[in-house]
Amino acid sequence: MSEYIIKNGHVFDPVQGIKGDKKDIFVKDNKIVDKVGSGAKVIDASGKTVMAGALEVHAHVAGPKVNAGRWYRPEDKHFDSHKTAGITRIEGGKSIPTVFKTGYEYARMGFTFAMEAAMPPLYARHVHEEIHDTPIIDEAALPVFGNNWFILEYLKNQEIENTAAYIAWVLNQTKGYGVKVVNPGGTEAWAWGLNCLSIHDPVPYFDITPAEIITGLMAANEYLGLPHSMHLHQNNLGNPGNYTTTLESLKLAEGVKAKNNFGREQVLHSTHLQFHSYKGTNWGDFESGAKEVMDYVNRQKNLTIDTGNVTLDETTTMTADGPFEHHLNSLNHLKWINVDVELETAAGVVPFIYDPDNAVFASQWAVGLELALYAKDPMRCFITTDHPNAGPFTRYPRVYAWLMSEKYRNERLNTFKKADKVISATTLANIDREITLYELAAMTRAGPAKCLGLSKDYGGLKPGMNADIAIYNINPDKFPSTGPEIEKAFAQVAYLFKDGKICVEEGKIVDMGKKHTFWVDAKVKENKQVMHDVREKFLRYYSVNENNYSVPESYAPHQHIISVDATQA
Amino acid sequence: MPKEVTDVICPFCGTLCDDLIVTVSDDNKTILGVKNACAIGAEKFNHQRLPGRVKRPRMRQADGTYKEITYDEAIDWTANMLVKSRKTLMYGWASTSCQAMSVGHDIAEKVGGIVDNCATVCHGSSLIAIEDVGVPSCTLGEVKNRADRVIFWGCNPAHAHPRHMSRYSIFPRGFFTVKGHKGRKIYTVDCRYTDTAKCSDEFIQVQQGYDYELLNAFRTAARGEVLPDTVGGVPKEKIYEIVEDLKTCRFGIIFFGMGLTHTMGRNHNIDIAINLTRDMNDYTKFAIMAMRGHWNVTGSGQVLGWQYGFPYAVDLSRRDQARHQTGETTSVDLLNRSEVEACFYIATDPGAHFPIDAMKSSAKKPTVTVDPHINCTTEISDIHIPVAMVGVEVGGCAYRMDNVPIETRKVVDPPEGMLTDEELLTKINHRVDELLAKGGA
Amino acid sequence: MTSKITLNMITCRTIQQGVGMEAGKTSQKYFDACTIIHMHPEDMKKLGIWKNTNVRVTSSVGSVIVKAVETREDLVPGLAHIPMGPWANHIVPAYTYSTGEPCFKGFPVEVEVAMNERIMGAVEIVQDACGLIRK
Amino acid sequence: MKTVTLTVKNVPELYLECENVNPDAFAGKTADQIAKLGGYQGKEISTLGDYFTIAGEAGATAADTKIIVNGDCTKMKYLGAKMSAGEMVINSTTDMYTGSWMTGGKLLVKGNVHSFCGLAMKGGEFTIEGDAGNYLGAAYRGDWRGMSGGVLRVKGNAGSDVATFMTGGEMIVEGDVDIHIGTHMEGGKIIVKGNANRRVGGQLVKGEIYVFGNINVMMPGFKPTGEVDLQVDGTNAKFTEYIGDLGERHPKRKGETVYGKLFLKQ
Repeated sequence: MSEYIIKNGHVFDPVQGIKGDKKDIFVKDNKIVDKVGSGAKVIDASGKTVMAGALEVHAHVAGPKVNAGRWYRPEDKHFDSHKTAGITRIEGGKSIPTVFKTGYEYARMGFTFAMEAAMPPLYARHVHEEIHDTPIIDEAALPVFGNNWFILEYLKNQEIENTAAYIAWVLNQTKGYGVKVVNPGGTEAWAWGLNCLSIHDPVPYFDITPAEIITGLMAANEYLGLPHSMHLHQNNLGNPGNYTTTLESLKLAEGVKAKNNFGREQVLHSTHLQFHSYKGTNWGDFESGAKEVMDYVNRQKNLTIDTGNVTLDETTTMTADGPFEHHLNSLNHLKWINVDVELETAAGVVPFIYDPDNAVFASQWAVGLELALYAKDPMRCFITTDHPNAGPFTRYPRVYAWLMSEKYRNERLNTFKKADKVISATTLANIDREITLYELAAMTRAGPAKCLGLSKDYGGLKPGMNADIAIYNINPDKFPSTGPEIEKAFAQVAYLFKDGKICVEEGKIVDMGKKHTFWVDAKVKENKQVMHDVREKFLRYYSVNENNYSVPESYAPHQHIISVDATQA
Repeated sequence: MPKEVTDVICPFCGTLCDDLIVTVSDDNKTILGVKNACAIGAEKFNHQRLPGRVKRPRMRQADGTYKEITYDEAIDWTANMLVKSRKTLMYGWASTSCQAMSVGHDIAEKVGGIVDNCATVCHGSSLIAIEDVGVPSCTLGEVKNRADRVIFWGCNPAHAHPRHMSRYSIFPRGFFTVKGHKGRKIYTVDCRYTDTAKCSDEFIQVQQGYDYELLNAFRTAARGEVLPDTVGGVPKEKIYEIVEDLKTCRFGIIFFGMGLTHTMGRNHNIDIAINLTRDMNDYTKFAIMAMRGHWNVTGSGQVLGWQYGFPYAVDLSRRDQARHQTGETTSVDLLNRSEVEACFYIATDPGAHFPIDAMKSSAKKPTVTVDPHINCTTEISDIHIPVAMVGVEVGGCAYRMDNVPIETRKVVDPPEGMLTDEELLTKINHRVDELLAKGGA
Repeated sequence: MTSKITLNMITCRTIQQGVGMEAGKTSQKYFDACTIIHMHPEDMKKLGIWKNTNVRVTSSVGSVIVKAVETREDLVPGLAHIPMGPWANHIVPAYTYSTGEPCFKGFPVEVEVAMNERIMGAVEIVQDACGLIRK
Repeated sequence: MKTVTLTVKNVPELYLECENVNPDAFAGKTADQIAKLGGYQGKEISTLGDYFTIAGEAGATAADTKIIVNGDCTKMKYLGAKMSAGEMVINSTTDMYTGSWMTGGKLLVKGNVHSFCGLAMKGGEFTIEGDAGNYLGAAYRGDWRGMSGGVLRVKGNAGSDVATFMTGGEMIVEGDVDIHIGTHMEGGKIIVKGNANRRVGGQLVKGEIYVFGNINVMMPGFKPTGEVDLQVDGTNAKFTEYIGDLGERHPKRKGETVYGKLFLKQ
């Protein structure tokens, strides 16, 4: 039994509405409690900021394409492989860190949970092997469904119940967490070298449109009452003028009601919105569409988004949006990996350099910041870099600093080589909002936890919640006056409690904690049709046998199973 | 009553067939029969029950004979060797499970090992090429369901991956390929008229060592440029004809093998083939795949990838960083240059598969070999530690040639008291910890 | 007819070699599968041998005795093949062009008749080269 | 400029990693301080003093420092790697990575060098009086940025894969080169005064390759476009000009496709 008192810290907790008041937090074992015994260890947090552990809502940190990115980019870690003294292993990689570095770096920044954003079901075991080896942080993974043959066939006939039963089966087989959709229909079209750029482009052979896939999967997700909503990477990513596609897709959620027991209110999470908020007709007359998109999102309460902030680094893009990576490769001519996964999905990987001297990349940087700054409800807008697509997650402290300091981001904006062009193509220069620590806590803790259906135990500091706590060397009364100081404070926590154990102290890893793998076990009525279809597809079209498909529970360390009962639905 | 174990995974080649049926004796000790496997896979299972299998570690004596020792003695000797050596080659890993590899890497990080796998003499060239130019690829099921053009370039699945053609590439009927072989056009490019070529619709005989030039000619032809009359012995008319055929297919795939990775130019033969594939994607859908040999050599690359960021030849000798440079940290080069002080071989047989000059260098160093059976390497090692056969006597994760992970199955018990790779490595790891705590390094 | 011919050597896998390998490195199957050199009939004629004659194959790094055979997988004249294994690797140059990959395919060898010479066993040939056999 | 002289007193059994032997690491240090810099053999961490006798002292900056290395350096890696200024003279044959990632200064090796020397060189002058190994001035594995600046001169022969992914600078090989020269090259200039083996300029995108001797087999992707009189590295001669690699993607400038060029002396 271990007990702690975190004394005199400035607490920021949107769950309880605490906005920086000095308050003691009590920890007993792995929980936050009302009080502890007199023998409790005291952690002096005076002059420091106390928040819940942060939750990453969307990052590519484990699995086949991440690893392909790792090992086809030796140059990404040739000068960047090192070991710090102590209990840690060798860490390496800038844009695609190794699993060890991934766990340590998230923990050093105060994160206790990360969602792997795209798991091809056929490769689920690989995702879990990496999650298994990633230290400290809790993780979960979202299987991709938007181009799955079962889904396309069921939804063509609007069979929501079958769709739901199949989703439940896949979640169980893959130890998955929810419903991820990447370029619905477009990735299946890519198997023939084609794409679906609008939500009304028909998918070759399957005779269905992206709009129908999105609508159907949203319905199936709510039919099951999963903790997380459908998680959508929209069609037409990264192209000028795509904000109309974005708005059209978001409108599909109008009138859809969230139905679940987890306190989740959204029915659609739209991810890395930065890549989907462009106006103009080409890269010459490219303009930001962030205002238009966020005006809509702000009005629609059943939507959540994450930003996908460009960090202006050399990075490695990777997505299940196969046709997009092909397109990107034809633009930058750097090395290209593509993997089409039978019956399910595809993925591409291309290194990318967001050169700040280029007006387009600098504008993308501005669009990402605009999205967060236009967000009226920080509980529905989360900060991501779509790691590693728009930049590595290790750049979060810098993104926070840009958002929290108008001066810092204007310094960056005004020193771009093509500053004039960026300023005229975006509206960032006119925004004076600075994100507060309280808002940041909503955007990185309480918000993501609620969006993922984890708000009962995570994302806040209320007694009874899990003791995942980050303490930063930031005194809100004397908030750091320069960007680099803010960055430094967020890069290295003073303390990180994970499940009530101190895992990081002044940026140094002191304990590997006990990492958990979260997955959702959804129970549905027995569905003979779906089980017959599964058997049939494995017999005829898959290259593995049905009995060798599932990921056994032994792959999920300290599994945290969230049960959902949809048998009455 | 004998019983049948179904959906068994074949631990021989990178095809990783997962539909074997193995009949096992009532006491779980003996394999009585294997169904669905190719000749090689069947032999692997049959080999399990051969009499005379070594069941305990053996140490070479001064007179050249081997004497049985206990596991504890072998573990202690190995740990001491690892701790003492300033730089150790830890080679193999292709025929063991990912779980065992993970333990091995932990040891390597502590003792300063260089972890290299069988890719180093196999598809290492392909991995270099992928590092240089990427790889547009797909899973094998995509080939089965969609491919209407299949090219085997410098590979001979009829011999090396016997069930590949029937499961994935030539004969199967898939979703969009209901006609099976009839709906596909198969090309084989090789310097010999192989058995694979005999199954193909067209055989292109390239002069040995001229693959790079021929691939360059394909790319040049695809751009409509002029070619010399023949390239690598192939007339230009043929080249133009094939390129046109490939451009107009629906889904094409190139499978390539040692014919490209072992010949002059090595990695460049692959990177130009990959670039041809990339070019073809401007016209249609095209993919390329390495015909990986050992059943889990891909897995070793994956585990090294997520732990250190490199697919093979990972140099942890400094213990505070991971480095990778093929030509420097690759096994054959390390041995050629005598750049290591000890050798630890696991789940492989470099004695049979490395050039003899490399093995002469190896034989001069303290050597431990971990392998279920006697082979050419165990007989030049100081210690041979037998272990259970992974994929037969113990399960564990493996990766197919298209990187799809499949859990291998245990079908029979290992001989009494025999350790698995993972158990053995865990014990060595503990012993290394003890020695290091005592200031052994 | 000459006493020696120069051929371009490749070493590859064969299914018999694969089966032999799994049967055991000390097995007869392995020995039979790997101690052969596939030659084109024309080259055999040039050398003046019938099939199934032992020959000595010498490269820049060493020489090995194997049995010359014809193959169903046709070669062009001038090209020869020994299945991968310790015998083939006795003559494979270890030079890697800094890629890690030795010269397994495409190196020149001289082939001469060695009718009465013995072919060594798998373990024996490696131990012998490594100086581990006491004579 | 001040001079430090290193004389090898112990030849390392394994290979010694001399990443600290360059003007940048020595700058501002006395002989004693230099002797304390690290040297690595596998996991064994020792000091330069264990392997060299060190005389003289370094200048205040790298630019003010000259290093002379005497004795047997055949088992020393990374000599002069990452140097940015100053001078180094090595009176021996060296091992891998000599002068790699060099950005400035002058480096002279009087013997041969092994593979991966001058890797991704950015600037400065690097001269090798003997032969060079493979991957001279090439990119590190996976990188598309090889040698990008400076002048690299080899008076002897060079191995295979010379100048892979070269993007700038100038490389002169006075002897012969082995296979695969200028593969994936995207800029810069390579001059080979001797013969080139096969596969010259495979997948060449941009840049120029001059060959004075013979090319064993010409790549099919190269097309002759005429004859030119040129002065190359001090020699006037008539060359046949080729463009290529026609199989590769080439950038366009003002609507015109830019090709790589190969000049073969007649």
